[in-house]
Amino acid sequence: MIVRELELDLDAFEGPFDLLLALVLKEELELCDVDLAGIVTAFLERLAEREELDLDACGEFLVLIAALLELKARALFPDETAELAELEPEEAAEELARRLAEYRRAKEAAAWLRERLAAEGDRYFRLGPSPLAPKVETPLAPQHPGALAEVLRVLAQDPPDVSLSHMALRFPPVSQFLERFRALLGRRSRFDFEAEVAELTRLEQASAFLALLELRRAGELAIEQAAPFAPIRVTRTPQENTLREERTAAWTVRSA
Amino acid sequence: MDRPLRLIAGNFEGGDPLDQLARTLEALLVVASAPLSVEELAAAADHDAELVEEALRLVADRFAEERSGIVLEHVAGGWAFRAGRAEAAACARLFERPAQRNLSQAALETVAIVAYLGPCSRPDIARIRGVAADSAVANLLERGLIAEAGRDHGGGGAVRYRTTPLFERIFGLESLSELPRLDDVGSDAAEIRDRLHAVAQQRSA
Amino acid sequence: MDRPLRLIAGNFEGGDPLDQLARTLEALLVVASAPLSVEELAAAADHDAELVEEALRLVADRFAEERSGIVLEHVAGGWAFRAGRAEAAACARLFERPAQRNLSQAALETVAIVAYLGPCSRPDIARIRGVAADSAVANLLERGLIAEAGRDHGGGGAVRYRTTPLFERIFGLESLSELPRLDDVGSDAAEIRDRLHAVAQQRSA
Repeated sequence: MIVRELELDLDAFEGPFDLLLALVLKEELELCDVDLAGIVTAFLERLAEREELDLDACGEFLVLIAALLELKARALFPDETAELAELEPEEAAEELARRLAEYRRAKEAAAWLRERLAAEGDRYFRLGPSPLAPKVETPLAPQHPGALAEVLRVLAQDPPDVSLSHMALRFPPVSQFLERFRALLGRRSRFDFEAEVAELTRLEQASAFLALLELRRAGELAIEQAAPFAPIRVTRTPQENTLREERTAAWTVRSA
Repeated sequence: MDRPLRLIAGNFEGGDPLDQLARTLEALLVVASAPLSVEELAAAADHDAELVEEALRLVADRFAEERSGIVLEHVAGGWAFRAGRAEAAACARLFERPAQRNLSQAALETVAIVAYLGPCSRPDIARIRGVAADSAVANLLERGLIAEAGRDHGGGGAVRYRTTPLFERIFGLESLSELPRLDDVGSDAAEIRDRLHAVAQQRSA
Repeated sequence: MDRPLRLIAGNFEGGDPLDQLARTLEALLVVASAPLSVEELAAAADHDAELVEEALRLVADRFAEERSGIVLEHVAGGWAFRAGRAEAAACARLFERPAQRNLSQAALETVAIVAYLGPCSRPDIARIRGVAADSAVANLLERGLIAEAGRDHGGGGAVRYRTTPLFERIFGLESLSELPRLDDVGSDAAEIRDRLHAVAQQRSA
């Protein structure tokens, strides 16, 4: 049995195990989105299909899955791994056990809900108003304008220091900025990066910068910066122009 | 009270097919959110239209004025249940109940952002609130508290929304300039916007 | 077929007040778009809650499984009509896509966490599940199974979510308190803890 060829069918990934490893290492697949337990299950199922215990395969699998688990743990709890490291082993074990138990409880609750949904699936009811019910306007009661000021005040408060929201963090797609910069360079031969991204959030700026690097690697533009922290000048590279025109021409011929 | 009901149930036992079909039609009519035509009923019940019409007469007889609070009615689009006429007053009280007349937190935040910052798009609102704005915007549009006001970036971008005269009336404002001041957040719309963006960024960082 | 029905109707004639109230409740329940609590029914029917409960028993008896295509059930903190279970196949043919009935594992875990913990935010959910909760939360919001419920940390933090009455209705729960207790996993937690202790001891040895 070859561990690397283990076929996986997960929510985030479908294909052989070695491809998943390659994608994770190239950071093309977010490990956070990968269900590692699903990989273990797939491996155990495969193992069970065989008559004898394949110790080599088990060993290789353990090494690989352990590495993935560690990577995932670090990605999910960047600050907390540090916290855990500072804890005494006993405390760290306690904390980890608490978290695992919490997740297990969530899974059990989900399993109960799944059974319930299946058992109650034959209960049909109407969603929405009754066809011949009187049509009613429910006008809002008079509201107090102070409520408007109050909610904005709350929204403008500094968020609490302890934030775990990094786990829910998603980068805006780089592709969006690829398109945007290509379009921009179609109109202008050069632009200032800062000026282009000034309105964006820090995260969007990071994505925009990745897009810039990607386009540079593809030779579509050149980047200049006179000194550290000086404005980044982006210039269209001449051949990009012609290449693009050729591509457009070829497309026109084919579709004509 | 039990006896006559058992009597009926007894009659149904053994499964008179027409009565069985009538029960299926009752079920379909109680889950439908629009009147159902005989054809639709026949397709769902998996029976002939003729038989369905016959069973409908049975249902109509069971659910007739005076006999039941639920009445089967034939309208333009087909068949549907309605409340008995005698129950009009109770139904009116049900629909007039003053519940649900307040704005949800999501709607209140959204309309406050639009009111204080001036025309904003859904992406603007989502960025400040940190969650998708679609349902809150849809809700406010439906209630007529906000309305479309052109598009971002001189016409090519996302649709923007502004508050409506109805909004001003409900909040007891002569105009938007009467909104309570938010000097602790910012002295004008631009400053308030900057502050909200800065906090939203911290929240998501 | 007509006779037993007349029998009932005959019994009701002369206007037994309880039966009159039962008819009013039937009417209210057939036009309502969500389960109605006893209090709501009492207010609309303009009767005592006690009498309403008594009349509800009458309605429940009339609209019971097997007896009628329409069934009265106690769900999501109120009373509502639904189709009889025996008519599920016909109802499925009427609705092309029973949207709420297919939930992914991620969505089920997420809604389970929200149901058990009470209002919680995306970071809370991500912390427990170990993966980002954004798409599961968006999916549940769209299906109407969860809704916004204020923000963390007294208002300024991440948006929190709670389950909706529709969630209870779809899962056939009278209320969230019907969710089973999950303390039986205690032994698992102890076992995990023991294993981790063993590893920790080896490490420090």
